[in-house]
Amino acid sequence: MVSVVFMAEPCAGEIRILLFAGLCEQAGWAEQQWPANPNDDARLTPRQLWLKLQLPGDLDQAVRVSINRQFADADTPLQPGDELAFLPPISGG
Amino acid sequence: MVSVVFMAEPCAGEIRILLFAGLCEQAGWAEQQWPANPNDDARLTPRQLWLKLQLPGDLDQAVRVSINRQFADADTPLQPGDELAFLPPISGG
Amino acid sequence: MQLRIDLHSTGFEPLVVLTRWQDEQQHRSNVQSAAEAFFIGRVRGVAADGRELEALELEHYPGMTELQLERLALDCCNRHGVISCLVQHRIGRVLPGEAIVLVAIGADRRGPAQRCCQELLEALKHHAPFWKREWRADGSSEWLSGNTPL
Amino acid sequence: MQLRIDLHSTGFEPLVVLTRWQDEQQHRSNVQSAAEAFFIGRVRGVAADGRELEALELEHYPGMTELQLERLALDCCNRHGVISCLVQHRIGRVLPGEAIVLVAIGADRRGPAQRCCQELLEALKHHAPFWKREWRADGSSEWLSGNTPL
Repeated sequence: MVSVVFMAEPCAGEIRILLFAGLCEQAGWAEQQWPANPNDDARLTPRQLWLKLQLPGDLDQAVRVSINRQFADADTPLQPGDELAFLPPISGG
Repeated sequence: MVSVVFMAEPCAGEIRILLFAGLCEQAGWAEQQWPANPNDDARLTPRQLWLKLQLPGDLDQAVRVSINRQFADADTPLQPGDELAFLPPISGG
Repeated sequence: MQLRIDLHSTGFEPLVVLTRWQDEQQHRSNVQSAAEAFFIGRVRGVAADGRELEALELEHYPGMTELQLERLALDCCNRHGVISCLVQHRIGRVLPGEAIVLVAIGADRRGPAQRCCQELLEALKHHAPFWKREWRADGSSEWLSGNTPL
Repeated sequence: MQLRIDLHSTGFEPLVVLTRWQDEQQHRSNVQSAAEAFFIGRVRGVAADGRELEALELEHYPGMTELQLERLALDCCNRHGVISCLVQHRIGRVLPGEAIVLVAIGADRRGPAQRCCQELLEALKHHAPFWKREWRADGSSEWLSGNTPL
């Protein structure tokens, strides 16, 4: 099942970062790859990446974090291959 | 507008009494006319008619009264030409 | 406010009636409500005592039932400030699976639409003169003395 | 429990989808739910600031939105013990009057059907990754930062 593993981790050493809607527009980009060292003892968190990427506004104010398509805490340590997304306020239905 | 008055009071000197569903079945009749004297000082109430007609069970327990197709109190004095109904518990929808 | 109430002595298809109603609404006002809440109630195949149900008989009080449905609907719709209200109710002999009641509310917001639909359904279950009699497979029957639990 | 969730990138007719869904349900189980509660939400012709609305753009998070809708629906349906659940949601550019969302719940009782329909709608309005952008007649646009009031 090598193909399945490959599908789930398209960029084994990287973290994929996604922005949506107003946040994407403000930041000026929708997607980035961030290099992640699997042997790194101090793993990056979404909060640290938010600051490193100089994303606009206050993360705690209105933005929600998802890791691998599940809502997650902004202080969860990220793994290489993770898909991280910053989600501005939802307005569905 | 004589025709309208006539339609609304088909039996000017009488009170029309209707029973429904289980109550009709228990009493053995669905409709009766009760003579009402328009000059009678002490007018009949639904409660008095319930007793005079020997209707089954306790009026206050579960039966609702309507006069001229509006829910009404069992002690409301009746007028000649009124349509009185005793309604067993409703189970619509 | 658009209000329509019908009693059906034979089967009706809720979604067919609803489609026609929505088309009429759109034709009349050229705008469809932003929020619509519906409820359809159907006859269960099982009687209150757990036995198989052959049919449900729905008796009403001709004249009063129509008036009372209209009073209940107007009161509920005015209270919630909704745009449209459709009530369809069966009378007579209704078979398992057949629709007994349809309530459809159109409003500008989901809150009023949903609350009005829910409250009007409760109102007509408790205050509209309808009486249900269960007919069982063995030919026996019984008048129900209350509503199905909420 | 029968669950079906679809995202539509072009217009859908709620009552047509609903009719097909009910036919499938009846075909599968030969029994229709005794209680069905529905909600349809449509695009208003007016933007949040009162100006005329040209269109609403609905962005989603492909992959997560579907998963999240399924999680929310399963959680809500299990909590209320309902029989069937249909969720249809638009994505992309939606015009005034067009349907954005349809939620249809089938249950054995009216209480669970109505409560589940209501709660699932709130859940997906607040916890499913959809973002609305209003396009106005003058070509300007704005991302909405919240839901329409209840």
